[in-house]
Amino acid sequence: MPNPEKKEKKFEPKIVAFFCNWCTYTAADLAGVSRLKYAPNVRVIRIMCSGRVDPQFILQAFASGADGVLIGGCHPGDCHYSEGNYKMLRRFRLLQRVLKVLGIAEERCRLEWISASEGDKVKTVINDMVEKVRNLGPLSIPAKMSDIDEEIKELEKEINREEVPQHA
Amino acid sequence: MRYLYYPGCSLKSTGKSYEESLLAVFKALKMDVVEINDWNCCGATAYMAVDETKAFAIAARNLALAEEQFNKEEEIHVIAPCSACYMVLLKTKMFLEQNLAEKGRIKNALKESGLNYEGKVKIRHPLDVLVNDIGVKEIAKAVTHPLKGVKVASYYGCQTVRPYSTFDDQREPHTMDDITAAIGAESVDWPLKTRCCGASLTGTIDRVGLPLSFMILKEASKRRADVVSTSCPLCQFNLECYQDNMNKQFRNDIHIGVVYFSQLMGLALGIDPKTLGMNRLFVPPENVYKIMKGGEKVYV
Amino acid sequence: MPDKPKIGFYWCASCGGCEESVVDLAEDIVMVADAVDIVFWPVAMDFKKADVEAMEDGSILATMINGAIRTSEQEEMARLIRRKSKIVIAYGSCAHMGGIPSLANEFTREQILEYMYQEAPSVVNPEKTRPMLEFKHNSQTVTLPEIRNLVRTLDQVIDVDYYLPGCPPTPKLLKAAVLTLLSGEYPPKGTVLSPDEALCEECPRKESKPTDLAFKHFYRPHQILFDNKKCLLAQGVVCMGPATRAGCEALCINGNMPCSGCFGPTSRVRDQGAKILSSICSNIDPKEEIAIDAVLDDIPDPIGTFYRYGLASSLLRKKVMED
Amino acid sequence: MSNTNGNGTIKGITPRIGFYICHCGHNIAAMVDVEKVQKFVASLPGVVVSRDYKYMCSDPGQELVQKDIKELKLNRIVVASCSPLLHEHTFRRAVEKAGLNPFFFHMVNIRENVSWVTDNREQATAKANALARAAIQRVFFHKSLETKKVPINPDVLIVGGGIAGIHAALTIANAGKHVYLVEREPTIGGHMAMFDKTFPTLDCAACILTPKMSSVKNHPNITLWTYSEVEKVEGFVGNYKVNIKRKPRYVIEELCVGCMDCIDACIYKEAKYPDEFNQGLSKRKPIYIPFPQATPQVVLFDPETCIDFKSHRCKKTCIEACDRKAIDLKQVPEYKEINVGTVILATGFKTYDAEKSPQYGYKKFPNVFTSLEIERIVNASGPTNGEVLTKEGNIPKSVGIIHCVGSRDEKAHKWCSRVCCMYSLKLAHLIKEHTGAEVYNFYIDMRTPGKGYEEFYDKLMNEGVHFVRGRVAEVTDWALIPEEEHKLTIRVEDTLIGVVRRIPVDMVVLAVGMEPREDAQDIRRMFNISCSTEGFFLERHPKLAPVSTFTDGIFIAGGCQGPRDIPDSVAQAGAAAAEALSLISAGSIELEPNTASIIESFCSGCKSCIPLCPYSAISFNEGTKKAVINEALCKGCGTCVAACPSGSIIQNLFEDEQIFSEIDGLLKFAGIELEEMEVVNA
Repeated sequence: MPNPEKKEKKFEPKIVAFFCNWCTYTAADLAGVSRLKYAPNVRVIRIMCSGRVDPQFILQAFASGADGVLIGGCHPGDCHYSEGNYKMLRRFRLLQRVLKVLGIAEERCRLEWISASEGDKVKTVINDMVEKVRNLGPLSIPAKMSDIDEEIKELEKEINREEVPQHA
Repeated sequence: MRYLYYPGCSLKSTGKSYEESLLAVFKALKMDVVEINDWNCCGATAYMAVDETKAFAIAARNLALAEEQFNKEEEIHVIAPCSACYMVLLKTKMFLEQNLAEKGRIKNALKESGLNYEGKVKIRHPLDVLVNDIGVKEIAKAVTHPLKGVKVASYYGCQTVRPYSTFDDQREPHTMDDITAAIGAESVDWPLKTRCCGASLTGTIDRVGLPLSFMILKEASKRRADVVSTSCPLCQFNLECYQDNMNKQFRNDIHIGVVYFSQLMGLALGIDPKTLGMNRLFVPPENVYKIMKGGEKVYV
Repeated sequence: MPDKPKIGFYWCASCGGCEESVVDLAEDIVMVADAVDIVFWPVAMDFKKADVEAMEDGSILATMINGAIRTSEQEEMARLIRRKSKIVIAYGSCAHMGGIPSLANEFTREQILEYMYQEAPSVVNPEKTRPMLEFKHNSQTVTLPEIRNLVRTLDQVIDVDYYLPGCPPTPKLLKAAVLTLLSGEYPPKGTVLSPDEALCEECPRKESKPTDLAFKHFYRPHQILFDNKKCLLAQGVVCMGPATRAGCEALCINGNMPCSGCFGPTSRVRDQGAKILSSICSNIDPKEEIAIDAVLDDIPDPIGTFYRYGLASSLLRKKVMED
Repeated sequence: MSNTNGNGTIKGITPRIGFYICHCGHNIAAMVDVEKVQKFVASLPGVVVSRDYKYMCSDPGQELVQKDIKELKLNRIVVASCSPLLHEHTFRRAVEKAGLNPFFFHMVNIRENVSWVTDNREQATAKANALARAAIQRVFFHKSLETKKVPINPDVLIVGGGIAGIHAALTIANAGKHVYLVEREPTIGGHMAMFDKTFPTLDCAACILTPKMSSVKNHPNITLWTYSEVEKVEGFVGNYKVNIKRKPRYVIEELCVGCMDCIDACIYKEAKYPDEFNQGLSKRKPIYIPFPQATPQVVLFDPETCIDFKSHRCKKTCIEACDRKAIDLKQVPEYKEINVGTVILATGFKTYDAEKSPQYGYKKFPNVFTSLEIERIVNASGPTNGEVLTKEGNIPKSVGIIHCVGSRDEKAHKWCSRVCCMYSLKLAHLIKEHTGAEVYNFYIDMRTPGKGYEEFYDKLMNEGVHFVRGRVAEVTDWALIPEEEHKLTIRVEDTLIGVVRRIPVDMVVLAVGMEPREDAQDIRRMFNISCSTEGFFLERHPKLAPVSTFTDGIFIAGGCQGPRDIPDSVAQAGAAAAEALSLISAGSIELEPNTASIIESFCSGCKSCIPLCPYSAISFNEGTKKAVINEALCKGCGTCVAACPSGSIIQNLFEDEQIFSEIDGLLKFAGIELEEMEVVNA
């Protein structure tokens, strides 16, 4: 259940990022080496290629409580594995349509091409996305689902209450 | 494309002929240009040094008004002919893009007066619009009285191309020269296109300001320019109105017409000099008239 | 015949097709009827809730429940059956994954009720009357079950031991399941009683599937005439076969229709729709966003296409309501 | 959350995890509360030991892990420190030495991804907690893996025949390995061949370069292909397949001896086309040889200017003149395919286009030259035979050299080109020597780090060369006083005396900086490497792997990696050659075992994965009717894994279960990490 006290706090979005090893992850390292400061809301998972991003990962992240998902790959034509990023782009285009029908705003799922030299872009993309997601507010699917699932817990509790004396 | 026109104070006063000629040229080129309703001071002058936020808010009001007036447009193009207005509005737009916190404050301030600013406005200098949107080819097509033989020294001054403007090269601008070529005149190649005219110093500390203006005019004369073409009301004023003072102070005999580029354009487009506000000039560009009329001088 | 194992069948939010599939056993039903004692089957025989309540806990060997859980009554019955049965089998796509009823999870309960009782073209209801959960009359109280906020799979409500997939499960799978139960050698809990590989494995058109699909268009079944020998994906028809568990022996394909995914994903997949989406999209031909979008426009209803039987069991389960 | 230390179980897996968090001196500890993270992780299921240490990558840090593995019987290790791109290998090796399979190790990046990019300690600590938690959850699913070794083809491809490429080629060839040296221009030699003298020793560039050039030509282990370009690269470390296009010279290279009779015989009696080698300051004929010491000594045709190519109506006097019958006007491009194990890119640089800084008047005023033009002009074999003259033909009385043209300039390039100060000094010396003119150097800072460099600067000051400290504002023909008439006036703020000066000169030299070649991006794509922000090729590590790239087996040397002078280029070329030789001499390389494999019993043979593989590693087995991955060809991108509709492909190190648990771990306590930590610390 949402804790009323917590609502007072400034909402800090939780964003899961999938960065490809060769471009975006390296760019994030460059951002670090360059000491660029950016919003701490994005947590990066390193994968070898954006082509490895299974749409299930994105859905799982949302289902587990992410407010946004960011995928970073090499620019078109730059993929270390030649075309993995195009595969991701195609999935992303359709996944966005699925997410839209299922009520997840476009800004919550973002695909960005960031090359190894674009440390600065890591910063701007992350800051921009965090700001946009912050404006959208929390997605909090786990909390919402557990709120909805309260309706089936009541019956369960009721049955258990009935049963206790029987077993006693 | 539709354009909004932001005159600013000068174009309604000392630079009246800039407005007159520019609007006449726009009309001749069949451009759809409307003045912004209820515009206010751009915030040049001392505002910026006193309170930046308020100054930007004042300037931003004009941008918000533009968005209100052209609310259906995806991108709103505002023409600001005065270099100072152009520079300040451009600076305001950039400031709001880069400082999100200040943008919030200023948006709130605008909200108080029922306005909103989204950021859809593009600030355009008339040189930019004429060369990049209309195109020199279209301008050349519309020319009825080519200024053949007229040598023009294009003088851009500082704020038209610096520091925020990107439509032209900051050190070697060429858009005014492009227009000069399009109307059949000849550009003088000279290195003082963006040199300081003295700006407000000419009016306040003239021993600093006057020599600056004088050097510009002297070099233009030396390179045999018939006329100096400008794109800024203050430059035009400094270069034209103080010629007597300069001649007295530097014991010289400078006498050269200083006009707005739009006035030269207007002449080439066959517009009557009076419509172009040329009757307001202190130093009429006699050489231009002479060459145009094959030696006969026009009285205005 | 007290020695015969007791079996039950129950239905929740379902169309009745699953019940039909039991009858589809044909002469084998005699074998089943001989081998077991059917103690509860409301569709076929007259049982009351009280009859079940009267049974001893765990006295039924196995109950097969079909249909999704949409109402409080279905939930209550499921819980009751759970208590009375040693083994609960989610029977058919709806119990297994939510089935077609769970496409309702694209909407809120309120949207559905509003449409059903007010806006549907066949409804005349100017007073906006809605069914009441409780109605008191002459000191009598009549109640109606409550429609829940969400369509759920059976295992989202009670503990489920096995799953018999399909819309409906085939008689062959049902027979095999019954034989397994009778054998006493139970598979690990949670097993889906169908082969754990994709349908292509048993598809008669497998040979005709080319290596490089490079989709430029997609067609819906009514838009083209199918070649009845060639892989449907090769003809640009979205066939869920590659992402759907085998076991049906490609019934739909044999009927010249694409697989729509009723057997659900393999055990290694968490979200069937996401997987087929990933697979199909990866094989789209264009590289430019605009061109990709143009190809995707051929799939106007991605949820209905990829999640036809499993929205309730998908990772997101329902449409998210933003605050 | 359970506090079952050492007894955590997920899906039946009960690992014994060791967690180590690195302070990295202050690099991490200043922004992340490492002790808090350490305590937080200690409370997580499965974690047997959790420690923090000053420098995990140091020997004592590694020994700490090794000791724990042995004594506490750890079977999973998580280290939270810097980027895995930096030290993953170090820790894997340490883990392996302690007897544990190295792939039970996982690294958490809390420096580049956390401490260096966050400015709030509380938030940084919370982020580090989340990342650590994700890693702990991930390692539950780690598996023992074997690395695969691939053999290294001993042949080496070197792209670019400037001084770097030449030096690398000779080093490798002298070590007994075969080198293919591919150069785009008709001759090797690069920029260095254009220089007159080299700083600070004033050695004649040709004298030290040409012997090396002819060694390349004559070396039995070097195949030299000039006027050739790499068209396509396939494969991976140890086994690259490279396609090379040899552009037609219209002269058979093997037959031509460079006698130049054909050039004399050309129907154009006068040379009339700009000579590229001399920066267009002199003319050449349509048939030409770039410069006297060109290697190979073979003439070539320029089809753009040769009459016969344009009209087919030439008398072809050149063909008659060649008694060796070396001219073949029907020559077509030749395509070569070679197999090499390693590649050295030495594709060089380009000088800044001075026209992009219009305030200096290049191309506007005839007496403004670039430094490269002056190199040719002062050269005895250059367009003026070494005479320094203005365009009007006069010996200049005063010359201004403007430093940092295109360098250290926000409007051009921000970087310092490193060589311009020194070559400007050299040119100042040479111009003064040739003309006796007053020479002015306009500099921002004099940068003369190098052996004998500062001494050279000192010498120049004693020679009476003028130095004005300040960035030149403009070069103008605007004369204010009679002395400035018909001269170029350099306007500059002399920052040492605080005055704006106007210095009239006869000739201006622009010390143009170094920038990446226009097609650097195409080349890096072809070789699958990255570029830095500036556009130069990106090294694997700026300090520790300066000639390696992120692609194994591809090395870089010389100006393509960044501005540098000849000694540095040569040193780098030697380093790149040594790196290549060390791979060759090892004979094989271990590959990251992140390959994908198909579980045959699960595969339905739907073929969805087959077209997705860029390396054609997936094929369809007609016998079993299932897809199979050839592990030797798989490069581990994971695209097929993500796309397998029945989840039947797994990628080592990036298994679905591993990534799902990482996602879960990142979010599990999301939003409430802080409270939890407080509980832990209470």
